[in-house]
Amino acid sequence: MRHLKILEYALSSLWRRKYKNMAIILVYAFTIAVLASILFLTHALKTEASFLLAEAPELVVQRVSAGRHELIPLEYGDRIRKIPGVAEVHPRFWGYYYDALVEANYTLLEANADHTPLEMLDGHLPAAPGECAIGSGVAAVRKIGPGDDLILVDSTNMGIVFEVTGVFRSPSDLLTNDLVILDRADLIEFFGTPPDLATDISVRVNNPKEINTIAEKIKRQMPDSRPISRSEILRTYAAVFNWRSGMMLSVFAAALVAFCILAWDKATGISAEEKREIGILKAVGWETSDILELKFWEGMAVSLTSLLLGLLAAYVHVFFLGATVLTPVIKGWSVLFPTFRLIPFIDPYQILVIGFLTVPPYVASTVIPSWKAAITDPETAMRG
Amino acid sequence: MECLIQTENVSKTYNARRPDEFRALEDISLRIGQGEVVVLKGPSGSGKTTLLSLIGCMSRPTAGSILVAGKNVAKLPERFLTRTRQRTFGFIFQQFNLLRDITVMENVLLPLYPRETRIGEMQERGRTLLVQLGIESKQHSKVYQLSGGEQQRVAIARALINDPEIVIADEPTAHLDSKLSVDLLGILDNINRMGKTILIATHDPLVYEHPLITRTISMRDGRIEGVSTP
Amino acid sequence: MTKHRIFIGLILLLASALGLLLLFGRSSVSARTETELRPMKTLVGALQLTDLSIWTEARYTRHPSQADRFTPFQDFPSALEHFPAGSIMAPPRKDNQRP
Amino acid sequence: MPLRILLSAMLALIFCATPALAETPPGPGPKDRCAVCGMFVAPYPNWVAVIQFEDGTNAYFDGPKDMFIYYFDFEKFRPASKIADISNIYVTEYYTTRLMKAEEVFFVTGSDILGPMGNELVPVQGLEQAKTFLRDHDGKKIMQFDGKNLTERPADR
Amino acid sequence: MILHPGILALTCGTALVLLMMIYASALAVKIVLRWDFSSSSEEQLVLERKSYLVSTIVNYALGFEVLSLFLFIFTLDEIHSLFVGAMCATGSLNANPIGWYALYAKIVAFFAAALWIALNYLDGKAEDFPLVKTKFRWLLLLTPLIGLELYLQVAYFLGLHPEIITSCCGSLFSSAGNGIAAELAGLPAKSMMVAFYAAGVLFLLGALPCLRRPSASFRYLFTLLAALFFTLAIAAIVSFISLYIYELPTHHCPFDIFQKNYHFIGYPLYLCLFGGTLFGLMPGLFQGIKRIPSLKQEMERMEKKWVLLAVLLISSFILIVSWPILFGHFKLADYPSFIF
Repeated sequence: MRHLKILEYALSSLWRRKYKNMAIILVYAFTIAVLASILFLTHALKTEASFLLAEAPELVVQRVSAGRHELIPLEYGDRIRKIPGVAEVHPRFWGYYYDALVEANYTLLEANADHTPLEMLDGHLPAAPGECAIGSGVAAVRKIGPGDDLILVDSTNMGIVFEVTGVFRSPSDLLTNDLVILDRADLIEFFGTPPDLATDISVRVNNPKEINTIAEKIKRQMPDSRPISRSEILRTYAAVFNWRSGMMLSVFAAALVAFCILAWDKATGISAEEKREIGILKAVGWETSDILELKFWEGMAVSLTSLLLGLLAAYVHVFFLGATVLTPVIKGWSVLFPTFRLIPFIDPYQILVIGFLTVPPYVASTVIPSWKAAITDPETAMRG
Repeated sequence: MECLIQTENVSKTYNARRPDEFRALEDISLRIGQGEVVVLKGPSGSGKTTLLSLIGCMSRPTAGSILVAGKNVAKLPERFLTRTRQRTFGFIFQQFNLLRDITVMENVLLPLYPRETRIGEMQERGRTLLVQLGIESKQHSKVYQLSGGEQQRVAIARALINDPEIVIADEPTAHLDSKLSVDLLGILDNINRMGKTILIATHDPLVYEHPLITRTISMRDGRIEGVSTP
Repeated sequence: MTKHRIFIGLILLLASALGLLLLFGRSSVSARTETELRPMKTLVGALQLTDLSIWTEARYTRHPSQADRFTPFQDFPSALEHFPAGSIMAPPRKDNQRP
Repeated sequence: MPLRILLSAMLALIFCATPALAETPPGPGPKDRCAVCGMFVAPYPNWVAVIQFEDGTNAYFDGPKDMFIYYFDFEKFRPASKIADISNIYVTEYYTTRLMKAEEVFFVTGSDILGPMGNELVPVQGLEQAKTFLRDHDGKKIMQFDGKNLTERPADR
Repeated sequence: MILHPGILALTCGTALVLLMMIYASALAVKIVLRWDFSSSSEEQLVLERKSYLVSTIVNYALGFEVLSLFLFIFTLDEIHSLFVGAMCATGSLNANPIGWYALYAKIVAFFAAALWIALNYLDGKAEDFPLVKTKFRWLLLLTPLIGLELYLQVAYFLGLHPEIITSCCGSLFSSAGNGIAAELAGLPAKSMMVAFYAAGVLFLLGALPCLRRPSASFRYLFTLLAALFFTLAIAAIVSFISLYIYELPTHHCPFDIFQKNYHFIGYPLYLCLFGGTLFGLMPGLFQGIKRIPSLKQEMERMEKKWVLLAVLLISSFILIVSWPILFGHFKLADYPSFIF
């Protein structure tokens, strides 16, 4: 009962200075929205990555020569196939292509022979030499669609014409935006890859418990190889996105600090009017702890409202507006940058973290000022 | 007559042991019985307000003891001082000390916020008081919309809301013209009839010459100069 | 005497708006897992993809999980940090390096 | 020697291929619990063991270990049936993660590969692979099930 | 070092709390040195007012401690995927054993802050500030504890390297492992069960004389039993209770029970255990306060409440815990020797 009434008074006292308090709530909510957007964005990307890449090959075996990724002999694949527990071994062919015309980088990839029709592809994967399937980003910068020609310059500086037989649908941009899928023979010829060499080798393993043992055996048998397991891929992405959000949070924490200084300033710069008010309250029978509770409720009201508003704004910004404000920051120099159609993976943990990042600084910066206000001498009311 | 307030050699020194040391009260001993209407009179700076705030449990004396309803409050921690003040005293301040931006009703109910009274009961009590004081129609107005006399009545209602035994009024007529002052004295008379003890600090002759007063204490420079009973 | 009710109402309103958004999010997660993620997952399986196509400017940003430890250095011969993305993206982690 | 290994491997291949196609019992449903310890079986598909009865019912286990506990203490767990009512016993082979008949695999004990119930008898098909597994995973013994008893192959230490 | 938002939040939050606590301790030192209740000087008044600030800060710190305990565990759960072989929060802790100490420090800090607030509450009940010096001296111990917590936490997170191969709970909590956690897990379930229930019954029985008789020794005994029960209960959670909740004979993780899969049973479970232990500790620890005349009556009244609350919370804990053991599908079997 008592607490409710003090809350009531706190609200009425906030309302009396509504413009000032609304300004504070707005700034606070904005700061929270920025931090929450970063967290939501990276967490959604991280979760999506971990979900998608769960289908990645259990092991990718590269050859490393002089510290650099080199082409791997196909014969390695045969040796890997003999290790118990290995289900399938596929050499992979892929590489990068710089398109001077639009100054973008593409990733060129071979089409594996056996596959069912893909839902995410309009048209079909290249089935014959001279065909290609492209990501929607490539289609957009080159302004081409199914049936058009894609001309790329090969390793002998010859322009090669590929007919576009498929374009990936844009929901799959996160994976396919910069892809150009070619027939294997085309790709080998295009890059001039020597025979019996592949870019790397993917290995399928039946029992996940055995992956590390197989990786160790590969490393032992072929010391210049570098097996990358799926869990390592997943961990890389988890680490990348944690790093990214941590980094951006640290940068934007400056905004939070600025806000806390504002809050501190507002709370310490207690006006004569407020001082008189608290003096009256104490004179008519409010205890110091009641005033402290009053200040606690004021802080709660401000921070709770701002937190919720900030979270709502961040949610709308990230998941309905595609994080438009943040994308320029994370885009970097990429010419082909997917528009985010993020899937709202959020759990209470994210909200807890945002609360933890934003509320304690505010509370800490107002506790001493509100105590200062609370110890106002009741006698001041007598003296005027 | 039962003794309600008893002070024994009370002194109050501000800024002790500093160059700006100031002795506001020295060696005050007095007794006030239940149902009395006592006036403290004296020029400004004579220590009236300080004595009122000591008796009203707003601050602690530097020396001496103060018994309020048999309890020594001179050495109580602030928390218990406040509790005693909450239950025993109602204050009418010189400048009314109302909060300008909230309604009359909210102002009247201020002392009850930190107590365990239900909201309905609070409002009931507030309304009764406002009816008694004849400003019921203004209960939803903001304080700054009221005249001086109405503000004074709001302040009185606030002082009475916790049903105190003792009402303390500091220069209650300072901002009122003589007609309103007479009205106020009428109200105080009513309060006294309800059995409440009243303690008034004033230098307004209209007040200390009123028949209501049972005792007048004159003060000067922090000491009691004389006591007179009409 | 109703401000606390309004406030509690407002907070509940905001919280339930957020809750609804989260619920909506959860349902759209399950819907889009079926309509988008599942086909994308088959895509990953069919094309044996290992990385997301977000930053295409350099090898180590396009294929963070496949890049060797020297790629970042290779990709910026003179500048310490060549690509803006590099400032928010750590070079390939050591856990990608099997000893 | 290599010929014999090849032969046995081929033999094992044939053995595993035919029943796998013909009569492999259905995998455990989400509600199936281990008949010995009571935990759900479906979350651990790589360890499932099944005892198939003549009347078409199946008993599921979360690992070969629990399956053997059940089998060797059959009367306690299923007093209504007799050992003879069992038509087939399947375990999930380690390297292929497919169900195979318990008589056709070797069981390696004491390895560092832990099942949901901790230390397990890991079913591995083919003696050569079983020895590889023993070496790779610090196993202690290779055992064999002949339809009645679980015995150690002493020569393989 | 992993730059993870949760880690950032934990570190910054704890650092903030530590800063506030250091400020509070500075005030506390001043109060302890200058306190003179008989004086009517203004300095004494200022000190009294400062004690409000100190208790406000500790109140906030306790709130933070409670929430950060959860955040810590959730964060561990979040980052476990970064470590090879880690399957749950326990795996993250094992990635750098300092983490266990950080967790212990957090639990101790929680109890210490809660006890301090109880002390402060009692002090506020008397008109003569009988406990001021005591409570502010204890505060000086609370601050280093929070400092230690921050240090351990930072050391833990700094020492986390994603490539560390940790053992998952399966192998670490298996009887073959070493370390305290493994020893707990390796305790034979049957005898552990007996010990746990025996301690529970003893504790509940210990409450009876406390309610009837005023003797201090019963209260000391009660507190001792509470402490004993708490340690046994934690050991029991790791050793067998978790097994029944997960229905998995190898999963000894004490943190996964917070998850949705297990109907969030961990929240009421730990709430009852921690709350019950706290109230169980108080009668004995605060026994000395009864010697203060102005608090004697209040203490006797409060004490009954504490004992009752402790009994209530601990018995609900035992109920929650016994439910899956008595009515679950899961059976802990003894394994015949032929397998190993």
